[in-house]
Amino acid sequence: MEKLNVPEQISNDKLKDIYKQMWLIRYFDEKVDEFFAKGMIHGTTHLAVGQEASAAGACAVIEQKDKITSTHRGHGHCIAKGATVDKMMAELFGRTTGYCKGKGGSMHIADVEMGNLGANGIVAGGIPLAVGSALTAHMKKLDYVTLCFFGDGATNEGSFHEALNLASVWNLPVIFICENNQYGMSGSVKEMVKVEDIATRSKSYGFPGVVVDGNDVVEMMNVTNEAVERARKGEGPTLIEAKTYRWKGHSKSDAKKYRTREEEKEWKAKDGIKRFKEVLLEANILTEEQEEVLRKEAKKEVEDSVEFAKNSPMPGKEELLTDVYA
Amino acid sequence: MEKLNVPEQISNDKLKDIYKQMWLIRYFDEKVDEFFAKGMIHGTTHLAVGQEASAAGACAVIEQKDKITSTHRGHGHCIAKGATVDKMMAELFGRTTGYCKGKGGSMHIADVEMGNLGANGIVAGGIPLAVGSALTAHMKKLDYVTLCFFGDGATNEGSFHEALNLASVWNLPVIFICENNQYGMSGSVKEMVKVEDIATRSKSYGFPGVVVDGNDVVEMMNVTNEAVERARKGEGPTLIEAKTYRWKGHSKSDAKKYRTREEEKEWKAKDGIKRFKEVLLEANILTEEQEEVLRKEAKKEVEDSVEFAKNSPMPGKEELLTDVYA
Amino acid sequence: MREITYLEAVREAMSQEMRKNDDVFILGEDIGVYGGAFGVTRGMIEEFGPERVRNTPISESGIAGAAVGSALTGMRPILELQFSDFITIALDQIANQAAKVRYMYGGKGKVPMVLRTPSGSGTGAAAQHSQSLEAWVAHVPGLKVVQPSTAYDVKGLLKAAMDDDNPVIFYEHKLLYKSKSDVPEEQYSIPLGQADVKREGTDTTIVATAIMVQRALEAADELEKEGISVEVIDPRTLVPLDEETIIKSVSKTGRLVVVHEAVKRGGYGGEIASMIAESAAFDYLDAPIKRLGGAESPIPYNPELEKAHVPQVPDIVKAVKETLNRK
Amino acid sequence: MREITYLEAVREAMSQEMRKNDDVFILGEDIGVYGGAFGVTRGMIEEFGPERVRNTPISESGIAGAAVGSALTGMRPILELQFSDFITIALDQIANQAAKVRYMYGGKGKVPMVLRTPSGSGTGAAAQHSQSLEAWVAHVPGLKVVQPSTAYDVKGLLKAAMDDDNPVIFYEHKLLYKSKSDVPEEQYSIPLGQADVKREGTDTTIVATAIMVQRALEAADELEKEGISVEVIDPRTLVPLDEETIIKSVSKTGRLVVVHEAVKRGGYGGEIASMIAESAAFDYLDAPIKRLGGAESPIPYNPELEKAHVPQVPDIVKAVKETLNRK
Ligand SMILES: Cc1ncc(C[n+]2csc(CCOP(=O)(O)OP(=O)(O)O)c2C)c(N)n1
Ligand SMILES: Cc1ncc(C[n+]2csc(CCOP(=O)(O)OP(=O)(O)O)c2C)c(N)n1
Ligand SMILES: [Mg+2]
Ligand SMILES: [Mg+2]
Repeated sequence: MEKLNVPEQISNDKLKDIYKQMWLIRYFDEKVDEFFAKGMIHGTTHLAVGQEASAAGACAVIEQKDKITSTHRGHGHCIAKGATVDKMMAELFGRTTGYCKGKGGSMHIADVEMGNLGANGIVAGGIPLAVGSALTAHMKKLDYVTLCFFGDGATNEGSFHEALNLASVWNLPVIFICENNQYGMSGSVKEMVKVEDIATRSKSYGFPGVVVDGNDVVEMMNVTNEAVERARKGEGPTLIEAKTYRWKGHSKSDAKKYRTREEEKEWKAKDGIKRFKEVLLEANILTEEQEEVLRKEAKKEVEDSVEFAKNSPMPGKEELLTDVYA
Repeated sequence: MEKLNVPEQISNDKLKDIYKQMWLIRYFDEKVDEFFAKGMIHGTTHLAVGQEASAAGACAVIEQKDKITSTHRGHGHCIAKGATVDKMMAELFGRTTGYCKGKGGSMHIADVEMGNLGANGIVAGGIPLAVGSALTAHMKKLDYVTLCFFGDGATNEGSFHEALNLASVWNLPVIFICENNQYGMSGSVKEMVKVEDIATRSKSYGFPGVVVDGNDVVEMMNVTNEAVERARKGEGPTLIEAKTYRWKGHSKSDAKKYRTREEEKEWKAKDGIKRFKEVLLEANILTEEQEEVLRKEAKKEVEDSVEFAKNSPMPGKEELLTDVYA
Repeated sequence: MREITYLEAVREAMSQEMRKNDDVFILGEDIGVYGGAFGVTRGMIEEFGPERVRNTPISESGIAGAAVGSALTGMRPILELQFSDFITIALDQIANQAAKVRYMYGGKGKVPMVLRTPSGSGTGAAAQHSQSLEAWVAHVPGLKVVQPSTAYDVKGLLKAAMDDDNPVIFYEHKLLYKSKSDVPEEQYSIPLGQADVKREGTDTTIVATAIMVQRALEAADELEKEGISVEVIDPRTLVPLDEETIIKSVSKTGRLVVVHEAVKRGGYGGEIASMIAESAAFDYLDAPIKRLGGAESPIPYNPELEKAHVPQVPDIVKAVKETLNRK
Repeated sequence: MREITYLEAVREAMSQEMRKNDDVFILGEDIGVYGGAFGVTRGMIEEFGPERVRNTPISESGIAGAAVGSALTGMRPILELQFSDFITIALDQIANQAAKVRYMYGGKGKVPMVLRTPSGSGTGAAAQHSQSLEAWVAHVPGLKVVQPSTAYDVKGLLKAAMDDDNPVIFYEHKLLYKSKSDVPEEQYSIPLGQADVKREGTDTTIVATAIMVQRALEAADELEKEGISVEVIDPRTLVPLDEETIIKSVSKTGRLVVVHEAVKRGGYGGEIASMIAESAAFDYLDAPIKRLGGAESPIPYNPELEKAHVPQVPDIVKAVKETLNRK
């Protein structure tokens, strides 16, 4: 067994957990995809299939006390921050056992106590929230960092700009992670942003911007870890741009006319899970048999979550008017 | 008589006009200051005393067909774009002969027909409007450019970011002119922006950013002219940062606790009018006598504008409900 | 006459106008090959090209401002705001710029633009994608506000909105996109400020907007079976509001139920109800006015709760009966 | 008892709380040595330092979001929004995040924050700096909305707002900043949702908010000379609204005039008037309800026009007389 070039706190066991987690994310979102297609879940959904590495890699290097803010495409971040798929699936099924008692749905899964400050239906809406969370850490002298996830499209929102400037001006412990999956809903990043790398945008605020292969979970860990260390040392924010790709359509129904099937194929070849598996096998951290076990465990967790969700109760009508005010 | 190093379309006569215009701006705003202090004008006001060079220099190189958008600190831009001080003063006095019939006041002076798309009470509010104006030029293939003025503080608004990105993505003929007078209302640019030059922010959008001495009207002309030429050639936007200083307080009552009297003195020594006068005298474009004549003419125009305003009628009550809809 | 959907009517109204008038163009997020989040602009970029069907970055404030600025300088933009909830981001440009520019400039300058946006719940999109916020813009002088309820109305009202020289906020209801009605092929205009009596009746007046018009009509059908005759009025435009038609109806029936999907508290139903309480119709009122609207909570995800948030046919039936003191 | 100004009362309420509770801090534009656009925070940065009196860049959306995020993670921020008109920029964070987070998360998480902001016209600051937009936020479930009219009320209501675990939008009226009343030195709390009968009377009820409370009281004085007895109710909080007190009063007087500075159309007066038209008080109404509000235009700069935009004492006097069928 070799030691990979990963942050030192990441043990080989942890690497296996991460590997399994990536499958958990994939299986979860594939299952969700299936249910939406069948009309078994209502509303809308945004799947992170193909983007597992950035969520898993980034969250691998933070601790429970640390916080994240997420997006409409948030199931992966959620799982990576330690959510149980049971409560997630139950939420999608609109059940009382869901993370939000069935009131939030896919775009609003949160677990404030566990440091997941929530997905967000508003593109870029979570970025200022992350700054607020980091401000709390700063003011209360709490030693936590906040990872703030958002997409390439979100970086064209004014909130992105204002929030990054605030974080810079106040030198806050927040790490901005742009998952550049090449598209907004349909708008290609090449058309919507006229600079090669979104990471460049950190230059407007005087803090570092780093580009990373978002499908390389090991690189994700290293780059995020460095940013987290900077933040913990009081050296302020970092903008990380993780280049990746979403395999599925933007949401439920998407003919994907805005991109080619060839492009999709090229990116699928860069599958972060497959690559991580090869790395782990190569380094003798994982055997083929163990790999299969992990994958099956992940699959089973998702299957179980469906049972859990289906067997959970629907909220009663009285729930309509509760939880509005504290 | 020498030819100064200015854009070729700028004749020596034009230089004299510009010089006089700078005095017109200064005298106008000093007069306004006096009236506000005396309570003769109501509302609020923001004076550009000390910042004459950036408005006069930038507008010197554009034509009547070209457009500008301005800010709460907009009297200078207005005059530079060819407004008559009569109608401006009348507006401040709330008279029907004012640019807005007395309905807009200091923060909303506009002359759409003459290409002044208006001051704006919302910080950064005019920036997206300028992009819209440039979009019209682009779509209708009209050969005009739009100069968009705003302050250093405005560059921390989301609208700034969104608008600059749009202009870049659509490659529009718009020139963004940030008059960095070192402060928002009280927030020092050093505290509110953690980069040396605001011009750097153009890098987020992939178009040029240029720093210029905003108290040097000749440099202002040259830099703006270059940007205008680029825009006319279809080469897209430029961000110009004009470093300058406002001599007066932010608005009516301002103890200026956020800055030192020494700093003020240093900046006053860089007075753009005085420097331009020296350049013109040195180059024999102007004699001391001519200089005095121009200055007196400017002063008289302002005095006359007061008479004009005072002798103009107040709007009748019926005006309350007109001009709401077209 | 030919039947088409509400969605097709929106698209047709825009396309016909764009064929005639080069100044009209659309801008918005994903309106190009994607065809917009709800498919309204599908096929339009193929006909009109990317200059006139202008796909934008995700920058609601920027694109709203670009629309205002282009309108002020001679274009006639149609801004598609992907969900009406996002007006929260564009609102400065709409309420502080578009609505006020003309007045602030003393009548010089105008802003002929249409902001089209889908609103309403019922799709399971939860709290940030399901609101009905028309009361906000109806409170802002300088804006006009339209809320069509049928395919026929949507085409004629959109034509009028595009012809108008003022900023018009044009609400499309997501659940109505697939609804059909007879729609003339040629262009026609329904004046802004003209309510439509969707059903005549004598016992109680219902003023309903957007999808509530359909529910009110269903309720009226049910009530008819019990011998209750309901008049259903669709204001179609909130600003200007056709007060006369509503006053006339209430003066006749002596009873009023106002129903909208927006949250009841602070909703535009309050405006309509008070307008009546202040008007000559007051003297004809035989029962307290009833307002129905969305519940006092954000819109929940769970489908049953989501339905419970918003007035449904039985709620309307019940309210009408209450005005008649019947159970 | 000691008299202080409304402005001083705001400052004192914040300072006293900040001395006790380290989680409370203020953020906003120019609230540091400048003391805020209206001088409310003057002297506070000297006492509490720049960490807790946190001067921000001009980024309304960002600072609103930072407030929400810090509230969600354990702080109790007070956000000073320099003019209430700028809520147009911060509104997504307020209406789509702060108001909804708790509900969307199924009751897990809370957002204890106060957004303080000056509103109203009368200072000549024109269309973009003079609005009264409280109806917008009052329409959003999850927010509470406060509009104090006296120095005494402002101190007690701000204490309650700071103690509340929910986002509270707290409107201060610019023209009231200098108004004085007796204010206890110690902290006290006025519960949100409790109207105050500012004057008792028997002939007509006036419900007035913010500066209109003063005008209503002046109108009542005048009317008294003519033998007309007016009851003046100040709801103090729009959300929650103390319906009971208003219903009781109208049931007694049989007449209602609602007056606010916000534009009449779509204003919160519609909510109050319709609440009465729907309530048990309807049966006691002897005259149509009257609403007074701002005119149907942006707010003009010219001082005379600016005054004409907003209800003045004579308008209130006239409206009361009309409810009594007197001239
Ligand atoms: C303010 C806002 N504008 C638009 C939308 C609609 N929308 C949802 S996701 C999305 C694309 C976001 O792109 P990106 O930030 O790159 O994230 P991705 O979906 O690629 O993960 C859009 C336009 C929204 N939810 N919020
Ligand atoms: C959106 C918005 N926020 C705040 C204000 C209040 N305000 C008016 S001017 C100003 C300072 C603007 O600074 P800057 O952009 O540098 O322009 P300057 O006044 O220095 O010319 C502020 C905060 C406003 N008018 N609009
Ligand atoms: Mg993306
Ligand atoms: Mg400045």
